[in-house]
Amino acid sequence: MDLDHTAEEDAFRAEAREWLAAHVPDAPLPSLETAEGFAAHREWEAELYAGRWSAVSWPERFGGRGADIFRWLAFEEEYWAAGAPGRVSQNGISLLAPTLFDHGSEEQRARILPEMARGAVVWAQAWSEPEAGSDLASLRSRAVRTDGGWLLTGQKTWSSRAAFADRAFGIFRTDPVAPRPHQGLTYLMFDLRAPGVTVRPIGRLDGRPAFAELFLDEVFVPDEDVIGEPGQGWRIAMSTTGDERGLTLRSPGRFLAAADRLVRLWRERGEDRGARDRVADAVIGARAYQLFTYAGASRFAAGGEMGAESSLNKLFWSEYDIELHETALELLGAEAELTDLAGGWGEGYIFALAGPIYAGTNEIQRDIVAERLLGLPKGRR
Amino acid sequence: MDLDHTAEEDAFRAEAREWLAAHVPDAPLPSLETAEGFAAHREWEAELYAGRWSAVSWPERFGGRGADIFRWLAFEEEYWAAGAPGRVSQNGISLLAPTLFDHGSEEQRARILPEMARGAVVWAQAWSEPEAGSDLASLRSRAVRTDGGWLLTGQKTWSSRAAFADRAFGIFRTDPVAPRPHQGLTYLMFDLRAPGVTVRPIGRLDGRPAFAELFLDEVFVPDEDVIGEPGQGWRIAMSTTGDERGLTLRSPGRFLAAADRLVRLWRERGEDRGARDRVADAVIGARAYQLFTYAGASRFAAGGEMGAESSLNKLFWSEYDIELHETALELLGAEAELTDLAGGWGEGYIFALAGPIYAGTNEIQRDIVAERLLGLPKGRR
Amino acid sequence: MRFLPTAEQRDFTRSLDALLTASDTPSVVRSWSAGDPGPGRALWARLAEAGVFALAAPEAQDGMGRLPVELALAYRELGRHAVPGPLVETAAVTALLSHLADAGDPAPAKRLLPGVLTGESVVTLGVPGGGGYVLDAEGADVVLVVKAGATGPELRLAPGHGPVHPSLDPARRLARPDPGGELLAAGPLLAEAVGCAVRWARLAAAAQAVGVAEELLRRTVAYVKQRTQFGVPIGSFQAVKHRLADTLLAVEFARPLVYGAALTLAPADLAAAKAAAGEAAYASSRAALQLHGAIGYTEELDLSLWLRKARPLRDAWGTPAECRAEILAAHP
Amino acid sequence: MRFLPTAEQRDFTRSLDALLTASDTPSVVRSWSAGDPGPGRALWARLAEAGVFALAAPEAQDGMGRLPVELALAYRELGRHAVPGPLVETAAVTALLSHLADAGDPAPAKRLLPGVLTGESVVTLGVPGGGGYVLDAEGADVVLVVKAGATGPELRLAPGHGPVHPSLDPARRLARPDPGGELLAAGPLLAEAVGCAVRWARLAAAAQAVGVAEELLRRTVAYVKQRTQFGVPIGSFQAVKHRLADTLLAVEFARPLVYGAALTLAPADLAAAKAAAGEAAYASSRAALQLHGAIGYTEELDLSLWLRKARPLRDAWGTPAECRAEILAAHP
Repeated sequence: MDLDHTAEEDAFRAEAREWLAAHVPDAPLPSLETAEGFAAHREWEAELYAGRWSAVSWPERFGGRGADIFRWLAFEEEYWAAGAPGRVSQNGISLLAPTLFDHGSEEQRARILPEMARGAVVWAQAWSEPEAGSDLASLRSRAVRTDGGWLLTGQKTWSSRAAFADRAFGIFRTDPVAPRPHQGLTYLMFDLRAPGVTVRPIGRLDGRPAFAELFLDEVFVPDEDVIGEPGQGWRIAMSTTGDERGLTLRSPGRFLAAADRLVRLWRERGEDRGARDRVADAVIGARAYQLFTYAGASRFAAGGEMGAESSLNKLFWSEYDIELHETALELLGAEAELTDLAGGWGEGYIFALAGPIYAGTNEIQRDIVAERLLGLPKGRR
Repeated sequence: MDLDHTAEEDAFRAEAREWLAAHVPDAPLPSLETAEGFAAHREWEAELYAGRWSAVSWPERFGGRGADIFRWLAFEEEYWAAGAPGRVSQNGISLLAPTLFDHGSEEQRARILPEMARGAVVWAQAWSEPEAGSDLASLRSRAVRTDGGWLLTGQKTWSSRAAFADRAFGIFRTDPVAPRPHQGLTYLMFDLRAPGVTVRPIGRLDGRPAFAELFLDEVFVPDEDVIGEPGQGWRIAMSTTGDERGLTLRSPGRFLAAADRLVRLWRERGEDRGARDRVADAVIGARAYQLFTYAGASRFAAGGEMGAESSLNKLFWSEYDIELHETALELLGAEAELTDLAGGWGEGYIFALAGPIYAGTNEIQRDIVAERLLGLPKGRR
Repeated sequence: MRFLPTAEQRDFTRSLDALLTASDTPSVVRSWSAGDPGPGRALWARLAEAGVFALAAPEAQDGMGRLPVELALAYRELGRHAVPGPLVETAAVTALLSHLADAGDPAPAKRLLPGVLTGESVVTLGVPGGGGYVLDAEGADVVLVVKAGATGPELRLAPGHGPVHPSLDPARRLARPDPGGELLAAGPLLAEAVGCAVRWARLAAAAQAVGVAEELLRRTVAYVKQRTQFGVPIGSFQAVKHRLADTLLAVEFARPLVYGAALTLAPADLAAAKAAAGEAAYASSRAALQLHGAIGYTEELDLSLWLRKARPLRDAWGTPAECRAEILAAHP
Repeated sequence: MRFLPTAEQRDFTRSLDALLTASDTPSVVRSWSAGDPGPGRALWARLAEAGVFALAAPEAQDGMGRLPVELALAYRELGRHAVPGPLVETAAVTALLSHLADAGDPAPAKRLLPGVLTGESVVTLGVPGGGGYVLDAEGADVVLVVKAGATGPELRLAPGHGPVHPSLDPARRLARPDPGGELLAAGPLLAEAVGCAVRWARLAAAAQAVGVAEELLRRTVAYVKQRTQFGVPIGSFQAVKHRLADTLLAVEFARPLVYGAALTLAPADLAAAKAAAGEAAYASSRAALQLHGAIGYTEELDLSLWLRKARPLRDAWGTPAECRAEILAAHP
C-alpha cells in the first residue's frame, strides 16, 4: 500500500500548477448561470484547450494528454487550488465523452470531442422527464424512424445548462412495444437550435436559469448522431450514470480547495469555537474523500470496476457539500444571506442544495447501498 | 393564553419544596438496579408516602392529595430540582395505577394502591415476549380458566424491575381461537413469588439486572386479580400504553433539573465553546418540553384526550435524553467512561440509551406520527 | 393555567388567515421581490386595518395595549402566508418608540407611530451588527438607524441608502443606510428602548418562522401524497415519512416556546424561541426541498417563496448561535 | 500509487483473522472483564508470536522494522474481534522506547522491549491528561507513567496502582498509578518520544475503532435480515436500510483515513483518522443498539462486547474534539 507519486507525475503536476498560476483570471468570472457568465466561461474553456488542459485524460489526438486517473486527480487538485473557474463543459466532458469513448464511433469522437473540449459546443443533458424523476425507466419521449435518421417528439426537463448550451444528449423510446420499460430505448444527440426544439429556461431558487425544459416536436436527428445500437440506450445510459455518480462527477480537488477556503474564513471571523468542530470536519471530510477516491482509482487502475460504491461516493460529496456551505453561512452569521458577498458562499450554497436531489436522489442511493452493498432485502420502501 | 399559577398552586409548590429540602437524602442512593439500592429506594418511597408525596395525583383515600395535572407537574419540577432519588414505584404508579383507575374495581384500588404507593409492593411490567417486540399483537403467553381463577403459562421478557420486584401485570391470551390476534387477551396481575414463576434477571449493558425474563408454568391467578373483563386486555393495555407514552412517563421537571446540572458541568469544565451550542440546546429543549407539556395538560384539563401526540412526546424525550447525556460525556472527555464519576452521568447515559427502544421503538413512533398526525399512507414501511 | 389560545385569539387568527388567503400573497411576494412594492403596500394597509401593527404599542399611543401573544399569533399567520416587507422591523420600531414614550421621551413616537399603526407609513430599522444592512430601506417611508455615537447609542432618520443587495430570499431587499441624518433620540434611555425593540423583534421573527415551518411542512405533506414514483405515492416510503415526522416534531416543540416567550417576554425565553423556531423553519425547508426533488428547486413553484425565507429569518435579529450564547450567559 | 493492501498485507490480515476466529475472543473478553486475565494473556502470547507487537519497533530493536500500515491492518483485526487489554498502550510503549533508543538512550528499550515483543511482558502506559487513569494497570506486568516533572516530562515505572474503576466498557480496567517509582527517562528527548508514542497510539486506536465499527455493522446487518416483525424481516424497512447505509458510509470513509495516516504518520492525518474512526465506531454502535432493540441492550448478547468498546475507544488518546482542534491548529 502506498501513496507515492512518480517523478513523471510530479513533473505533470508542476507543469499544471505553473500554467494555472499564469492563466487563471484574477477576478472570479460572472456566474455560469447568466448569458454573460456563460460566454466568459466558454472563453476560459478555449484558453484551457489551447494549453491542452481542458480534458487531460483524453488521448492527445482529441486535445488531451492521455493522463491516467492519478494524473487527472492531480490536475484537479491543482486546478481548484488555483481558484480556477467552474467548468461549463462539465456535462459534456464527464457524461457524454465517456459514453463516446465506450460506445461511440471513431468518426463521432473526432467530430465531437475537440469542439467540446474547446468550449465551442457546450452540451446539455436531457435525461429526466416530468413524470420520470428517480424512476428513469418510465421515460416517454420517443424517436420515430425516418429517412436517414429519427424524429424526436416529447418533453425533457431538468436539462442542466440547456438555457445557454448548443447541443444535448439523452435517451428516447424507439420501440414503444418493447416487452419491458427499459428496453427499446436509444441514445441520441441533438441540436438545441434545430427546428422543432423549444427551450424553456427554468429558474432555480435564486432565479438563475440553471436548467431548462425542452419541448421536442419532430426534431430530426441524423443516424450519425445515434450512439451505439438503437434499442441499447438504457444499457449505455446506465454506464454513463455509473460514471455520473462515480469517480468523475466531483473531484476531491474541488473539496480540498473549498475546505481550505473555509478554514481561511473561520480564521478571518475570529476562530469562533462554536463552529470549530464543523470547520475541522470539512478538512477531515475533504481528506477522506481524497483518500477514498485514491483507493477507488487504485482498484480501477488494477482492473476493477466502479459498482454500487459510486452510490457511497455520491452520498458523501452531496451531503458534504451542503454541510461545508452551511458551516460557511454559520460563520457569516446574519450577513450570510447576501449572495454577492465575497467568497461566493451564497451561490455555492444554492448550488450545493441540489446535490442530494440530482443524479439519483440520496434516498435512492441509500436504497442502493443497503440492497447492493449490504445485501438487505429489496422491495419494500 | 396564560401560564399563571393560582395562590393555591404556589402554596402547594412551596409545601413540596420545603418537605423535600428537609427529607431528600444528602448523598445519592445506591443504584436502583442493585439489591441494596432497591431496598434503599423502597425506604425512600415509604418516607415519601408518609409525607403524602408518593402519588400526589391520587385521591386522598389512597394516600394521595387529589392534585390536578398542573400540581402534579409542579410537584415533579420541585422533586427533581431537589435532587431526589429515582422512583422505584414508577412502573406501578404510571402504568398500572391509571389502568386500575380506569378499568379496575374499587376493591382492587383499595387493596393495591396504598401498598404500591408506600413501596411495600413494587410492580414490574410484563408486556413483551421474545417474538413480540414492537408487534405486541402477536403475544402467545396464555391464561387457562381454572376453578376461581386462571393458570398462566408462557414466557415474558424485558420485564423492567422484575429482578427485585414483588408483583407484575400484563396481558395474556385467554381465547386462543379468537378471530383476530388482538382479541381474546386478558389483563392480569400476578405474584412474582407464586409457585410456577421463575424470574431470570437480565443484565443490561453495564451488567446490572434492570429487567428479567419471566417463565410461567401454570401460575394461579385468582379472579380478583383480573382487571376489567376477560377478553378486553388489548383495549385496556392500549389505554395504558397511551399513558406510558403520554404525559406521565417522563415529567419535564426531570429534564429541567438535568439541563441545570449540565450547565453546571459545562461551567466547571471551563465553558468549552465547542460544546456550547449543545449545552444551550439542552436548556432550550427542557423548556420546550415543559411548555409542550403545559399545552397538553391544558388541553387535557379542558376535556381533550392524548392521542398520537403522545408519540411526539416519546420521540422528543427519548432523543433529548440521549443528546443531553452525550453532551455531558463530551464535556467529560476521556474521563467520561468512568461510570463511578461524580454526577452519575455514566449510569444516566446507559439508562438513556434504552429510551428510543422501549415503550414502542422510535421507528414505530415515527410511523405513527406520519400516519396519524400527517395523514401519510399506511402500509409500506 | 390555560396555555392554549382563547376563543378570541383563535377568532383573530382565523380572520387574519382569511384576509391573507384572499390576498394572493404569492403574487404579492413576487412583485415585492421584483422591486414593485405596490401590491405589498396595499396588503400592508389591510393588515394595519386588522390591527396587526398596533399589537406592540400601548393604548396611550393609540395601540391595542401591548399584546405579545396576539402579536405572536398574527406573525405566525404572516409567516404561513409568506407576507413580505419589514414586518419584524415594524414590531421593533413600535416597541422602541413606545418604550421611549413611556419612559418620558414621547416626541419620536408622536411623530412616527401614528403612520405606522395605520399602515400609511412603512418603517424599517437597523441596529448595530449584521454588517450594517437594513431590510427594505428602499420600499420603506422611514428608515431608522441605531448606531453607536460618541456618548452612547443614537437613533437617526437615515437620509438615504445605498444599492439593494441580493439576498438568499429575493423578497428581502437589503441596503446600507447613508450615514448621518436627523437625530431622534440618544443615551441610556435609548439603549433600554433598543433592548426592548430587540425582544419584540425576536418574538415577531420567531413567530413568523414557526408559520414558515408549518406552511413548508403542509405543502410538502400534500405533495408527497400525490407525487408517485415506482407506482406508489412517495409519501408511503418510510424514509419520507420519518423525515416529515421529524420535521413535525421540531415545529411542535418550537411553537410552545414562542407562545411561552410571548407570555414572559424574558430574554432567555425569547432567545430560546428564536433559536428553536429558526432551526425548525430551516429544517422544514431542507426537508421540503429534498422531498419535492427538482421541482422544489425552481423559483416558479410557489414553494420557493417559503423555502427562501427560512434561512435568512433564522439568522436575522439573532442567529441561533448568538441566541444560544445569551441563554447560557443568562442561565441561573 | 497503489493505495490498496498488497497481497502480503492481505495474507497477514487473513492469518490474524483466522487466529482470532479460532480463539473464541468473546469468552476471552468476558474473563478479562471479570478480572481473570488468564485467557487474555494466552491470546496475547499468540498475537506476539504472530508479530503483532513488533510492528512499531525497528529491526535494531528486534522489531519488524516499523510497519505502520501492517500495524493498522492488525489493529483493525483486533478491533473486529474485540480483543481486550492494553493494545494501544503497547503500540505506544513500543514507539516510545524505540524512539528513545534511536535517539541515543537505548537503556529502557533494552530492558523492557524484549518482553513486550515476545508477549511475555504486558505493558501499559499513562500520559498526562484523561484524569490520570491508566488502562489495565492491574493486569499489566509493567506500568509506565509519563508525568510533568520539575524540568520537563519524566518516565517512571509505577510502583503500584489504586483501585480499579468501572468503565462503560467493563473490559477496560482503569486505575490511577501510585506516584513515584523508578525514573527511566526524562527531558526533551522524552518529550519527543512521547509525541511519537501518541502518534502510534492514535493510529492503533483509530484502526481498532474501524474494526469495531465494521463488526458492529456486520452483526447488525445479519440480525436485521433474520429478525422479523409484522411478518417481514426488519431489514426490509427503509428506515432500517437507510440507517445502515449511513453507517456503512461513515465506515467506508473512515478506513482510507486510517490507512492514509499510517502511510504519512503526519499528525494532522493521524488526528483526522482518530476523529473519523472514533465517530464511525460510535455511530455504528448507536445504530447497532437501536436496530437490535432490547436484545442489544443486554450484556449477555455478544454484541455488547463491541457496543461497549466504541465510546471509550472514541475518546481515548485524543477525543474527536481534541483531534479537531489540533487539525485546525496545524492546517496551513
